Amino acid sequence: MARVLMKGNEAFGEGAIRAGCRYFFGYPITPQSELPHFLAKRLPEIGGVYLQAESEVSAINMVYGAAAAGARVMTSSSSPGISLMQEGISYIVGAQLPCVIINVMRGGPGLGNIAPAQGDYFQATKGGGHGDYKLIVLAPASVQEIITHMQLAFDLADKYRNPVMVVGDGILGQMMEPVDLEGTGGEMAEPSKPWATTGMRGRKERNIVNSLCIVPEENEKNNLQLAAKYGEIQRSEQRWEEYGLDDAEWVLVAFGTVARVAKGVVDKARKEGIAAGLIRPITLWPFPEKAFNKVIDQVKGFLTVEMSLGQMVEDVRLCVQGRQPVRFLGRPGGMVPSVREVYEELKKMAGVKTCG
Amino acid sequence: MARVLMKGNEAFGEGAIRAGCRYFFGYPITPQSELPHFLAKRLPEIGGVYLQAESEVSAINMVYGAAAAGARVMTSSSSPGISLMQEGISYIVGAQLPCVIINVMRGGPGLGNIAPAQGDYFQATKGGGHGDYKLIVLAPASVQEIITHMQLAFDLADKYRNPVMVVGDGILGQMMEPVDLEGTGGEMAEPSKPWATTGMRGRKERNIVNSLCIVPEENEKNNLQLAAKYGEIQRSEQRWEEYGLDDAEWVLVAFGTVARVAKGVVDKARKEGIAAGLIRPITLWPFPEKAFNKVIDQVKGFLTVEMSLGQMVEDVRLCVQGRQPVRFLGRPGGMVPSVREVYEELKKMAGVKTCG
Amino acid sequence: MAKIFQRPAALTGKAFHYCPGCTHGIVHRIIAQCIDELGIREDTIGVCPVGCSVFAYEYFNCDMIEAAHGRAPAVATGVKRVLPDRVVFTYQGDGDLAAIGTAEVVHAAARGEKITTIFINNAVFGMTGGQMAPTTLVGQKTTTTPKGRDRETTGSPLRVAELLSTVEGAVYVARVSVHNPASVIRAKKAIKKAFEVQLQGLGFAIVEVLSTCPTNWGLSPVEALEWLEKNMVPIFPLGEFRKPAEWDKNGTGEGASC
Amino acid sequence: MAKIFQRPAALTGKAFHYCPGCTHGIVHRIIAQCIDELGIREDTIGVCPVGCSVFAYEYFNCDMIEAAHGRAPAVATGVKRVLPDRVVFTYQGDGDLAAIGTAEVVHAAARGEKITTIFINNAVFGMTGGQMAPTTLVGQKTTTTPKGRDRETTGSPLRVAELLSTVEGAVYVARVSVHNPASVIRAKKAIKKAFEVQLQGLGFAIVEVLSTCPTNWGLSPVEALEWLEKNMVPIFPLGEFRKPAEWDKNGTGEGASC
Amino acid sequence: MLEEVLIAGFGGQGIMSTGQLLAYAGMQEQKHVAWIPSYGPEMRGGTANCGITLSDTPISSPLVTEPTCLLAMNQPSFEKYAPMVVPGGIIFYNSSLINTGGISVPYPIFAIPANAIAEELGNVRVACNVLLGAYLGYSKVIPVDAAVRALEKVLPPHRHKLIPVNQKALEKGAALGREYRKGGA
Amino acid sequence: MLEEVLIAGFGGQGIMSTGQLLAYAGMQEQKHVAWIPSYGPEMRGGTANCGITLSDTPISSPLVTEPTCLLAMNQPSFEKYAPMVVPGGIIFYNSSLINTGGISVPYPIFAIPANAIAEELGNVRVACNVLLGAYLGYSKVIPVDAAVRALEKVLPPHRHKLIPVNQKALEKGAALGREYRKGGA
Amino acid sequence: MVRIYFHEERCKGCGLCVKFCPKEIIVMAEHINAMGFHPATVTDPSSCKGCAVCAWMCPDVAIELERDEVHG
Amino acid sequence: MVRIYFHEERCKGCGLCVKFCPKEIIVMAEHINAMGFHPATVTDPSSCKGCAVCAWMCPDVAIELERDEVHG
Ligand SMILES: Cc1ncc(C[n+]2csc(CCOP(=O)(O)OP(=O)(O)O)c2C)c(N)n1
Ligand SMILES: Cc1ncc(C[n+]2csc(CCOP(=O)(O)OP(=O)(O)O)c2C)c(N)n1
Ligand code: SF4
Ligand code: SF4
Ligand code: SF4
Ligand code: SF4
Ligand code: SF4
Ligand code: SF4
Ligand SMILES: [Mg+2]
Ligand SMILES: [Mg+2]
Repeated sequence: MARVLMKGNEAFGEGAIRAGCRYFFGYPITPQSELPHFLAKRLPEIGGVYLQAESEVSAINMVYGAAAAGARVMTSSSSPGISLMQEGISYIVGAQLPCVIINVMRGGPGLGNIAPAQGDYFQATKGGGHGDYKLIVLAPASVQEIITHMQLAFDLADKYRNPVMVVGDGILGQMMEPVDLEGTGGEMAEPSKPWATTGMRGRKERNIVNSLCIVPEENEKNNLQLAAKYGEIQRSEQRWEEYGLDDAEWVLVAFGTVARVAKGVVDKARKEGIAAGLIRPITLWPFPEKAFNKVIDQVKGFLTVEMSLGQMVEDVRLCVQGRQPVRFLGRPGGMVPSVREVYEELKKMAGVKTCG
Repeated sequence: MARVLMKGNEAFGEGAIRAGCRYFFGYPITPQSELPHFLAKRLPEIGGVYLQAESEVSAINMVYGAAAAGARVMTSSSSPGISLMQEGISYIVGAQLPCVIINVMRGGPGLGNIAPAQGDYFQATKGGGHGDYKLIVLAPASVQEIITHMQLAFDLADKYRNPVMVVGDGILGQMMEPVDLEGTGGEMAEPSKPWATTGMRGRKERNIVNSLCIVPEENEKNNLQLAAKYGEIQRSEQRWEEYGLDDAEWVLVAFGTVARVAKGVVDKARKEGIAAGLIRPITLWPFPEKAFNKVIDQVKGFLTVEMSLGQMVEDVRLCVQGRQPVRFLGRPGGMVPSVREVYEELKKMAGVKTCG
Repeated sequence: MAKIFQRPAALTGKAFHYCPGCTHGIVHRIIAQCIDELGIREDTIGVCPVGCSVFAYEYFNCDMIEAAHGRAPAVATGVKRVLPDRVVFTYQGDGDLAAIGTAEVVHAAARGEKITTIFINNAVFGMTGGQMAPTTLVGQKTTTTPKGRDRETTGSPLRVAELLSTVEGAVYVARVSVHNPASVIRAKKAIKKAFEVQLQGLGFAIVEVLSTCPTNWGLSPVEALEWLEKNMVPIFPLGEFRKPAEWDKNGTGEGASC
Repeated sequence: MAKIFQRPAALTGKAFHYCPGCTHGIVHRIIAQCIDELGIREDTIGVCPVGCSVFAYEYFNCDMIEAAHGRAPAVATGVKRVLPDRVVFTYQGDGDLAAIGTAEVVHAAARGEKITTIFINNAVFGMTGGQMAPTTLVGQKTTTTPKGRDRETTGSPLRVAELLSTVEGAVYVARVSVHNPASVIRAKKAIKKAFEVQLQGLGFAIVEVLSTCPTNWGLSPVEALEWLEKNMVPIFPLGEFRKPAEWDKNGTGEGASC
Repeated sequence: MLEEVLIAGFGGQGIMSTGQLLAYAGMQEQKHVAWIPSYGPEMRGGTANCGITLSDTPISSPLVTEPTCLLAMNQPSFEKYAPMVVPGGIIFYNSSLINTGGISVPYPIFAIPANAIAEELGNVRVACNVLLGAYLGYSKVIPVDAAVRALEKVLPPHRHKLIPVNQKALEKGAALGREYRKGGA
Repeated sequence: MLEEVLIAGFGGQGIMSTGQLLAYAGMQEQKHVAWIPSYGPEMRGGTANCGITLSDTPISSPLVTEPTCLLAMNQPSFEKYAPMVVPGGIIFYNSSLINTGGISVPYPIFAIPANAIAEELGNVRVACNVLLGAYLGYSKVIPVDAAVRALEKVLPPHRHKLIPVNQKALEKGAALGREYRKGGA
Repeated sequence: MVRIYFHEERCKGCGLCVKFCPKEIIVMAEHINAMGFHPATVTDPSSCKGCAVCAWMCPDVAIELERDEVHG
Repeated sequence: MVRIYFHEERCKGCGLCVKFCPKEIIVMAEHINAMGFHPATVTDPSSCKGCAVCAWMCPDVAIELERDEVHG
């Protein structure tokens, strides 16, 4: 077992390379800079291309071009940069191109700061760009998981011809943890892409990559085709982790870094006699409603914890549909909820008196 | 009563001028072009400034500057252009500047088409940019209402120091209807803006317009201040129209152009003995949950109709919280639901057999 | 029977949707002629803009990509980096390239991206209804400069060929016109060179083509050509602004008069 | 007691956060000196970039606005159009102005926007950890060009002063340096002229300042000045590239040697 | 009363302004009115059409999806939209350019040589107003006079010299419409 | 076992790499480990600190909010972080630069003249490793040897010539740590 | 001998060919085509010298030209 | 007489003043300031000719100069 200590940001790069990605287009931004630094060094060594674009707007459109040409391609940024990519993302969805986009989220709104945050949940899951579309959104919670998620991200992107966003935060990006690289990489053969615009070279039909659809009836058809794809993804691709859920009465819901804090809370609560559990959404979209349906009758309530003013909690409410109480605890603007404060909130919810 | 026939797009401009707006920065895009054409002619005549930016990214940042300088200022675009503004919008929110943004929505995703659509509901109401923020979102449904909403938009923007988005669609923008301009304009005195960066000129303290807040604790404070403001807006500014709601058993929910179709459906249903009614959200954010709470026990179900794959319906579900069935009918990609098809869906929901 | 003039193979059979007399059509055709002559149709990937030529993918008989407004050079960069042995060109209007896409074209040039850009300067936003473009002439009336473009408040026309000539990676920069048969032939020569630059792997190549928009200029097609010659050519001088240094050595460039 | 040299009133008392020897500090001070000398502090509104100078609003003792990365010229435009009788300046780095903000500065110039731009070219993205900038020299090592910038794949340095000199609305364009006392004094003169252009309502004015980033260059502050002189000045020649035509007539420009 | 009128033809045939004329006149006559253009690609040329709703009660949907009247100015428009007209509806078509090919529809359909009449009047661009005149003469949904009075409002000042020829077009059309009315009555 | 170590000082004092050394050594010793830097403004310089968690069980939160050990390299860090150390925790501080001002805390706090020792060793940049050595010598959370062995992994190849001086720093520190241990025992 | 073909269905009647034909033998036809335009046509095909100027200027690629080859 | 003030708490020890002082009278002090830098200082204030070159080059505005005025 060869374990190495690796930064989360580097793991995004290492995982991408192991998943067969050879093209990166991006524009630097904190707190994900180690990722471009890593790829700027590594990609040329293995015959790939690292290209620094003049902006995020340009970067996402380079991704569009490379994806159209049939490549496994990715970009990476942090909140303000991802906002600038919204038009391009909508185009990539509209043209049904696969690619991977990483958002190492930071505190907002505006310039905000570079501290860890989850305030871009809505943007990622509901669609920050225009039109009806969805991204598949993955939320790893450890450096090891970043590696496996990158493979998953490229595979899902190719399978559904849809961009996949992988979200982290400053903590996940900057922290180092041991990772085991054995058995990662290259498992699924990259699918052939007969639709790619690679030059005809003997092909009979021209390939066209396009999201223009001037006739409403036809554009509606396109949209319904997207909707069918999204329905299929919702049925097949919900992913989540359960922690102490089997006999849980009080369920924490948290993703990414915060889910690690929540695990600490579950441990603490269990020690002190509260039957707590955790649902950690791994796919933020499709949101794992199956996990909620499973436990809805057994539990007494949900406590959603986020590094935001409350975004995922809406999806929790949409799953729960009033059948159980749903509470929210959030720290916006770059603050991280502590085990202690979440535990206090849980106790309140569970009706346990705080001593002292 | 001096009524004039006016295009919706021109009404956005006329209403803005009557509300005291003298600065427009924008980049042309269909189907809102008549608005810049109108203002390019009118604003210079009254000492205002129409400036065509080199892009939507630039336009929204010009708006940021003009708002910082204390002006009533607006921009306008359509879906792809609004996507490009997401970073800038997040900055304007972060710096707590007032301005008005118009989105005459078109079919997406990507380049899509220029037909009417409502697929940017999520982007407008949940925050397409990064970080935790909200826009006040108004949805007029007639040319006359556009005029009054423009006044309201500027007043709310100044009152809360937050951008207000006014959403329409290609139909509303392109259609002509009679409007009565009497009594519109200039009712609320423009508030003084002691925070504006106008040059010190004797002022003791420098003014600084900024969204950077590098210390997480302080950025959290800012975010909580925004949250408090948003809470206040949610309490005070919910607006909606009721149509046949008093004794309604089946409630349609629709905004903008679609709400007009829905009114036709209510009329038709009433004629045929179905007790239908309509909630037309006027503020998409804050979403008028008060309207739903009012009727929740009296009605048998809600039918949300949108020109999208289903976005506002999530807010309806969040209001209803499983207490009544919520159905959805949508036409994405630039198609407009017809009275007939909505009525058929309503009948199905109400359990009325379709004859023939 | 020998063909004197025939529809190039690099055009599909589809009829152009352009307004009568719009010179977009002429430029499409001469690009297609160049592709035919160079025998590169099956190696070529074109990138269309958003503008009146948004449907160009229906006309060029090769693989095509529709880019977002202004971003064709970035899209082309993505393609070319993945497929360095293919030929990639962009076709862009003056709204697309000289307004919203300014950064993209400047930096494709600065990187010396090995792509070919055909830039249609018709001094107006055609597609969206005749608004001012960065290339609109001072005094020219458009739907957003109803009294004519005013230098004091909106500046003066951006000269893209001159701008990009200061960028080292832009190894071929020319401005041509299509207002009469001789200028059309020169335009075709320049476009062919711009493809040859790419085939030789020398760097970024751009040809700015002065073009008409009879509809938004409010002129007949013939008047529009005359207006172009009389008003645009003096402001946008024609010529080759940059040629590859290599060509001066081995004489591939066929003289500066284009 | 006569002051020979004192802290300008247009600076607040706040200590700069810049790294030791970073010449951002010198440029801040000379801008403040110019503002003092022109007596415009209470009329001035400054716009900061995102870059190492993101906190400039804490240092300039006047109204200040923090813009999004690259958008300072657009923000300044918004301010100036609302307050045409105020003085508006932007302060921007080479990532901010020459990468992400390319379109904004080109078009502020093209419009002849009556603002003053101070452009800090330190050949690197300082704030984010030393990545390649569009102005990075060929061969220069950065965190994203670990083997040195490669002309073949990433092009060569963008020369902003030369680029903007082709734009009619950019009436004052100069490039200066701060690598020794004489150059600092010339830099200050140029900056003062760039403000005078605005005060005279002539158009857009920009001063590109070659500046050091000892931290990311991996050099001591003194070595950094030497590196600048030896490596940057030859690639980015100093001088006044454009001066207002009016000045040639009435002699306001104090000679071309800056 | 609820009239949904669809006017369709080539770009450049004056479709949009004829529609606006009808809407304006309707408004002057205290009707609720709405005018809405159709959507084509963003560029110029091609087909043009617009819908006008005239009603005694507030107008819910301004879209004309089930027209009660079609004014068809060219062949493709006729072919595309004639089948959409509701039972009980009516069609006026520009017989100078349209060949109905012996179409049989369950409602009145009237040939108006609009181009020919307009050319006679010396300005082919008023052809569409001939059709409008015919419709108003026939149906009396609003008086032809109202449309004539609205000309001043709808035409931009620099086109006011064209009021007389437009007025004549409306009136010539109306006369024909009245004829048909009588014939049909 | 759960150790949360906070290392804090000026940028340039080698804080980050000392932290990584500890994490790497912990990993080699089969501990669960996490290393995390603190956040400052995007620019260079200023303060630097990082947190290292070492545990026998999977680590939930990698954030070090309640440190069990503080290695303080300069005055401001000492003042800021000393009060955060949990009861039962421990502090080693760089007494070459820090004046504790007679602070009284309810847990062991040990002065290590780290700069002085490092300067003696001929390289002031290894001062932080002196502190780390002291901590390991004292606490035995992992063997000092493990840290020495990890040097090869953590230092980039072109710095491998500095392994000996770093090793000496760790060992000198460890010796002091063991002294304190004895003294305290 | 030169043969000139006007693809009438593609012609938009712009008149550019008319304007530049050195022999001045192109005119607009009386009838209109399916798009509603008067298409261009040649009055006297035998005067056509096959210079293709018309084809070079046609924005709609509506004109093609051939020449009879002399074999032997 | 020239008086030169070093605002020691602002000095980052960058050495630019040292490098450019024509009289070579500026050195870095032994002690460190609150920011951890060895601040610049003048060895022989009386040799200072008040040229202000040091102040012009100081990136941190840490140096100010005055001259005694001769009234009379
Ligand atoms: C992001 C975005 N902004 C604006 C538009 C609207 N738009 C479409 S084409 C165009 C300009 C077209 O002008 P030009 O590029 O000069 O091409 P032309 O039509 O003149 O050939 C604009 C502004 C858009 N589609 N997308
Ligand atoms: C939209 C966006 N993209 C990227 C960043 C990250 N970022 C901050 S500063 C900067 C570049 C700074 O370089 P430069 O402008 O040269 O200034 P310097 O630090 O060198 O003075 C970048 C890329 C950001 N804040 N926002
Ligand atoms: S609008 Fe202008 S550019 Fe567009 S097709 Fe018509 S003539 Fe050509
Ligand atoms: S990183 Fe470079 S540019 Fe930024 S403050 Fe430090 S030396 Fe100056
Ligand atoms: S080929 Fe020449 S001569 Fe013949 S019709 Fe064309 S332009 Fe006239
Ligand atoms: S140039 Fe072409 S389109 Fe124009 S009239 Fe002649 S044949 Fe017709
Ligand atoms: S003023 Fe001149 S002489 Fe005096 S210390 Fe400064 S540089 Fe040296
Ligand atoms: S130049 Fe200024 S900061 Fe640098 S050493 Fe001298 S006094 Fe200190
Ligand atoms: Mg154009
Ligand atoms: Mg820089």
